Amino acid sequence: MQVIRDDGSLDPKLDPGLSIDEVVALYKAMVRTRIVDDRLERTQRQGRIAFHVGSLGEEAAIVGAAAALRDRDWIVPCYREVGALLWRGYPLQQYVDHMYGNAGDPVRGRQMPDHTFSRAKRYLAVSAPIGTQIPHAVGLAMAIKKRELDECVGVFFGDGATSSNDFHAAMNFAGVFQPPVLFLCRNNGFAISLPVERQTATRTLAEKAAAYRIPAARVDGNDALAVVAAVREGVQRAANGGGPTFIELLTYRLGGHSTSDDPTVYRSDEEVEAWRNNDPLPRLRKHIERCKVWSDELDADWRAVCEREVKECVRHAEEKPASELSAMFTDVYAELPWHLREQQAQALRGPRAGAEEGES
Amino acid sequence: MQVIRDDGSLDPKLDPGLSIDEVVALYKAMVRTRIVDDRLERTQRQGRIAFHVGSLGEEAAIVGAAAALRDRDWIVPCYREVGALLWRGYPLQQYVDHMYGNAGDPVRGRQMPDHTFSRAKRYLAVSAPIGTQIPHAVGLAMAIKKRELDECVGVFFGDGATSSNDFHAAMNFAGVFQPPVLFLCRNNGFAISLPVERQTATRTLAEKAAAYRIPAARVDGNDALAVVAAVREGVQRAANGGGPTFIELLTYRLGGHSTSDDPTVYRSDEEVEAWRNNDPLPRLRKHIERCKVWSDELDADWRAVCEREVKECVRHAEEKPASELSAMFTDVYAELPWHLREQQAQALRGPRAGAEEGES
Amino acid sequence: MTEMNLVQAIQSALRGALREDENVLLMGEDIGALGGVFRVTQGLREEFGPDRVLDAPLSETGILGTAIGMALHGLRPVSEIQFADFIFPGFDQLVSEAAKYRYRTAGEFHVPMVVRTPYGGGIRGGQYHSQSPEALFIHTPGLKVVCPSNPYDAKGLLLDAIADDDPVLFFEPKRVYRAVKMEVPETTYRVPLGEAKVVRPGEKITCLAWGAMLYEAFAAAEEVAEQGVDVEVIDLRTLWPLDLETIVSSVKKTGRVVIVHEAPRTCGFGGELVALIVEHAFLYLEAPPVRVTGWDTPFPLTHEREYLPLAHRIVPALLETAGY
Amino acid sequence: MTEMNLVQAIQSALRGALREDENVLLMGEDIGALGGVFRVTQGLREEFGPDRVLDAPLSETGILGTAIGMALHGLRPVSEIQFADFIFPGFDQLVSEAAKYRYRTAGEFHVPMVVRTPYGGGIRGGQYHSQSPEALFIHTPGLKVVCPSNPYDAKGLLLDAIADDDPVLFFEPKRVYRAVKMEVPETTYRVPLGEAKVVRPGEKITCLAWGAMLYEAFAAAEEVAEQGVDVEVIDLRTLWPLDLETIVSSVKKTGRVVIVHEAPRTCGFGGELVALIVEHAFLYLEAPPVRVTGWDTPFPLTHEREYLPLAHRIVPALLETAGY
Ligand SMILES: Cc1ncc(C[n+]2csc(CCOP(=O)(O)OP(=O)(O)O)c2C)c(N)n1
Ligand SMILES: Cc1ncc(C[n+]2csc(CCOP(=O)(O)OP(=O)(O)O)c2C)c(N)n1
Ligand SMILES: [Mg+2]
Ligand SMILES: [Mg+2]
Repeated sequence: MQVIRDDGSLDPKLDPGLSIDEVVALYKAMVRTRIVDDRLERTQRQGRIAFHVGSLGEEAAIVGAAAALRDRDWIVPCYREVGALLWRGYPLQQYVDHMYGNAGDPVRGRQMPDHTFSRAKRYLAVSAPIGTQIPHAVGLAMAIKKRELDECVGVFFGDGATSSNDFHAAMNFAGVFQPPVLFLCRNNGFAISLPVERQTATRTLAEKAAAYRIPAARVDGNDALAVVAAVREGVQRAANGGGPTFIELLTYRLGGHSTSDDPTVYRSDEEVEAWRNNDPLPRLRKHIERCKVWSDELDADWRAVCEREVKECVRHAEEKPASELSAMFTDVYAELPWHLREQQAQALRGPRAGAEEGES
Repeated sequence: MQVIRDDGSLDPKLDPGLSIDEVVALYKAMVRTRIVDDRLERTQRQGRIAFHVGSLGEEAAIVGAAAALRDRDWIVPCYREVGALLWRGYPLQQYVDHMYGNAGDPVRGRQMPDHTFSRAKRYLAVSAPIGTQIPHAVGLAMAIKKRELDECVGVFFGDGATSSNDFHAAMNFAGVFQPPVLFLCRNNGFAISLPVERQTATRTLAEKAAAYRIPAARVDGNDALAVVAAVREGVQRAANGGGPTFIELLTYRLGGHSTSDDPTVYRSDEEVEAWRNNDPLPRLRKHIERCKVWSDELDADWRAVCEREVKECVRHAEEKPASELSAMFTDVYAELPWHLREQQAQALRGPRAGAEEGES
Repeated sequence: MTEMNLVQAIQSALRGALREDENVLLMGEDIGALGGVFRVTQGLREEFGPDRVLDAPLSETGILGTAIGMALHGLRPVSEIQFADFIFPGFDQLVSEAAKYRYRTAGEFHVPMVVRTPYGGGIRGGQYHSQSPEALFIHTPGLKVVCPSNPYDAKGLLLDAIADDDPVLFFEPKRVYRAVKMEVPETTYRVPLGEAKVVRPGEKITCLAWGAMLYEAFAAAEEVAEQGVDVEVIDLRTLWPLDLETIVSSVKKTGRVVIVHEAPRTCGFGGELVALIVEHAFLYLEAPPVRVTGWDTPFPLTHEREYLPLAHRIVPALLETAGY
Repeated sequence: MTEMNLVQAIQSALRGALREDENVLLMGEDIGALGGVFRVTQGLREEFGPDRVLDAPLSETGILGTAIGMALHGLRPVSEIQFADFIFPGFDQLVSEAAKYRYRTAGEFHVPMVVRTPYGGGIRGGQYHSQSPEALFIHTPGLKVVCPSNPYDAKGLLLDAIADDDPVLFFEPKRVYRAVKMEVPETTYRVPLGEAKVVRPGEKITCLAWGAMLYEAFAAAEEVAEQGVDVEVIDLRTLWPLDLETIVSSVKKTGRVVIVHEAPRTCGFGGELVALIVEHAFLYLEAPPVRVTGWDTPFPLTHEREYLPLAHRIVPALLETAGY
């Protein structure tokens, strides 16, 4: 499924009918996500943050899906979807603070970079184990159904995650219990180094949904408006009591798996180049330029705004002290039990407590 | 798919072409399995064995599949397939000894009844956790492929097992690595009390195979010859390097889930009655009677032979002493490590060692 | 007050919780029409409907994973795992997700769920219907682990676990399910997590046990009492977080310890208890703490009574410890 | 002899096993073209082909479950789990199947497989790239658990593990992967499982450690030596079955014990070691055995160095124990 044609015009039969302001907002959010990504990757290369896992090339799939969900809907992320969280207005400073694990980090330095969450934004917590979030999304949606609320859940995961235990369990439960959940499968071609062709024998991932009797769509995940259209249809189905929807978002991971990865070892430059020509940003830009609401100048201005913003955030983040040592012991349980109180006291009177962090 | 027609004649297009002697042998094995089952169930009701999980109504699916596999092929059982093991000539006495956990029990009283295995018969070990055997079968088949042997693997599991982690992993690996394995899914309508309609949303289980690009068949599992035909086709495919096959054997569990179960709580007598009229034994019998190689008299004789045989085995089993206490500690590892030597010694000099087993 | 066995007391707790809190919901294999393989949930589907008593497909990953999702939305799911032996396919959801959700969101999200599961030997269940995996969960920060021994405690502890805002593993001694009866109130009273109970005061040895083995410890204590050895038996009730105070003050009094559990000895909870006692009461110890446990083998069938640390194995340990 | 780091030594063991035994085969996520995320298998797919170095789909259940099947047919699969934290989705296959297959077939079938996995902290991996779950496997009868600390031992132990007829969990200290180099023979020599090694003889305290923490224990021992405290450091190497003899004879000499491990304290292997020592050398103990371990929290990120039982935390424990 594809909505934006090569010349930037839209296929009228599939056009989700966003206002042009909405489309521009979507484009701007995608650009902002890319710029934040770029900056964090450079910051990592300079050794100022430890790690980053980005969404280069997948912005349409991520921000487009977020744009199609309603504010009251829940997002259950994998780990590349901070663009969806920023779309919902999550403060960029807070995200960058998290990347630094500093005193402003909402998770108090307990997690690797890019492990975001926000109750206010109805955005569940990133978790490293692949696939585990998918049953959470189904359970969330089962709760919504039980409570008869007009909400739904969109859960992101990758092509690799379709091999997980959790994918199978979650899809099957969704088929059986029919809760309002959208399975948003970012097929970006790889699970680290494993190409999707060796991840599974099927030709598409969408066809897996039939094994659970869940309706499925396969869309051009680099076409932001196609993503919006498909996800809106899923939201509609969920809202009408039609249960789950599976959407394969066909895209490509232009960057490495994470800053720890070297993708040149397992894929060719030509392949990457071909996909670079299918970059979701220029594709959407072509459309708004054709509509005469966007221009080189506006583009440059917006990029500059985003650059400044993220640089500022990085600067602030670097000024903040590290997260507190005592925070290591809280939130294991609602209340601190005796053994953690003891251990906390022990750690705090340790010889290095309060000292600067060395390199590990 | 169905081969035996209502009048006992065969559909010539689907007939697997067994010799009439082979068909009679198949029928006799199915009857023998049923008689062994009946006897063990009664024995359990008398409190002389602790537990039994039978195959009442599923004999065609089990023995038929075993008959279609070659001697050099491996069988990976779930727990209802002792009929397949007996088909291969496993000594009935040994099975009954196992049911008693006596000194003749091949697993030395370490397992619940019906946890059989036999290296000689290329029959892997029954395990209680649902689904875990399915990846074993795929690994076994991967080893066969790597070693370029002309063997294949048939793995049994139930409808409930299709929801397991292991099913998903095993099917996906089979799709990717294309080893010679047959997935023999006994759809007997229930996972204990859960009807298959609430186990999964799909209308058939066979359609799940498409999610892994594995060819599938759905056959009347109460038609022994249909089972033979479908499994033979799968063996053929495997032997020709065509990789895995999924076969849904549509049948019905006429008895309880096990001797611990009370099926009247969750299903109607009418439903059971309807399936009783579809019993695989009379269906196959009709065919051999039509062929004039079987009669009431032959049937009664064979049943009497089987009854005598199993009674004898039970009698012998009851005469044997319990398995040895010292066997509790061996086979944890290839060799007995110091801690188990210590523990074994401790147990053996315990006050109750050697005493008669009380009721637990 | 009604006389109840363990199954009835647990059912009474579930019924009370379902009645009083719309957010409570049950899910598990065969818990609906069948009422669970041990009949703990019998009648609940009829009373509360299939939306609150859910028959789950055969997937522990699904049961536990979706329960986490429900809890994140504010429900209080109580999952049943048919046998503790079958918790392992869903292990990842418990140790990687339920246990860490609060920590990794600095308290913004939490997972108020209970996982009920019958554990232990005594019903001739062999390798896969007899195991006692509590140590694996005690080793996992973020989980609470409860194991009642009697109907009264079971009901009160289960109600407290359901009200608790953290994930709780609730191990039910299947050997005791129908073996013990006592008076249990109809009300939804609570027994707070984290409190052990001295069930038999004594001066000479402290004997720690829980669940089904509590009765064996007690029986052994009674037996050695006739030989003049006065044993204090403590029912831990909540395994983690542990009521260390009750244990340590008992050990400071007796100086001798015997610990009983069904799980294999090595790396079982008994080892941790020994270590804690040594750390907190070393100078009071007059004999080495002794463990009477399941052996380090898979759980066997025929010799189940020789595998389990029943009274006949506890008695000599008590006598030796007393005479050390 | 060549100078190798831990990654190279493990690779050398794998290469040797692949060359010498046609039945050996590797499987894991990203171990092919990428050579594994830590590059341990780099070049092996090129040398031995994709039929002997298999890139697995993203399923630990599949990786471990099919490895069991291969082993049942007589192959000797060596599986890689990308991080020990990700072993849990496949946990059931290890504890329910690999561990029990020999026992439940009275030896008719067995499962000669090795599961290699990087464990522990030190690379800023946070909650899910830092855990040390060894205790869970030590608690499971039927599994062997190995954890080398240096390149020489790693190669020899891995070769012995591959030749072993039982399933072996092989935990690789990722913190040490490139940090330590030493001379390692090119031959396929073996270091037998089940033997601990005294890496620093001493008279005053016995300090037990393994894997990455061995270096911390050693550094702490050196530091307190300057204050006249003579510590015997023992590298356990094989965690289970344990070389208890070496430990007990050391403790009988020193009377004092400090145990170091990264995993959370509660129900960690340290507790078991304390219990075993108390059981076997109670009358020799002059001070309570002390555990210096990871805290009972999920593994944190920023304060990793305060979480880990590094030398700065071991030193005071040694001094206190010496002065007890
Ligand atoms: C259970 C588990 N196994 C292995 C890993 C290591 N790992 C991290 S990301 C990844 C690949 C994920 O691929 P995919 O699902 O396609 O998501 P993508 O990174 O492409 O967005 C792997 C194998 C993990 N995090 N969890
Ligand atoms: C992992 C796991 N969960 C639960 C159980 C309990 N249990 C035993 S048999 C069974 C139903 C199996 O149904 P199915 O796969 O259809 O096989 P059938 O008994 O019908 O042949 C269940 C839930 C189990 N053995 N293993
Ligand atoms: Mg991917
Ligand atoms: Mg079934």
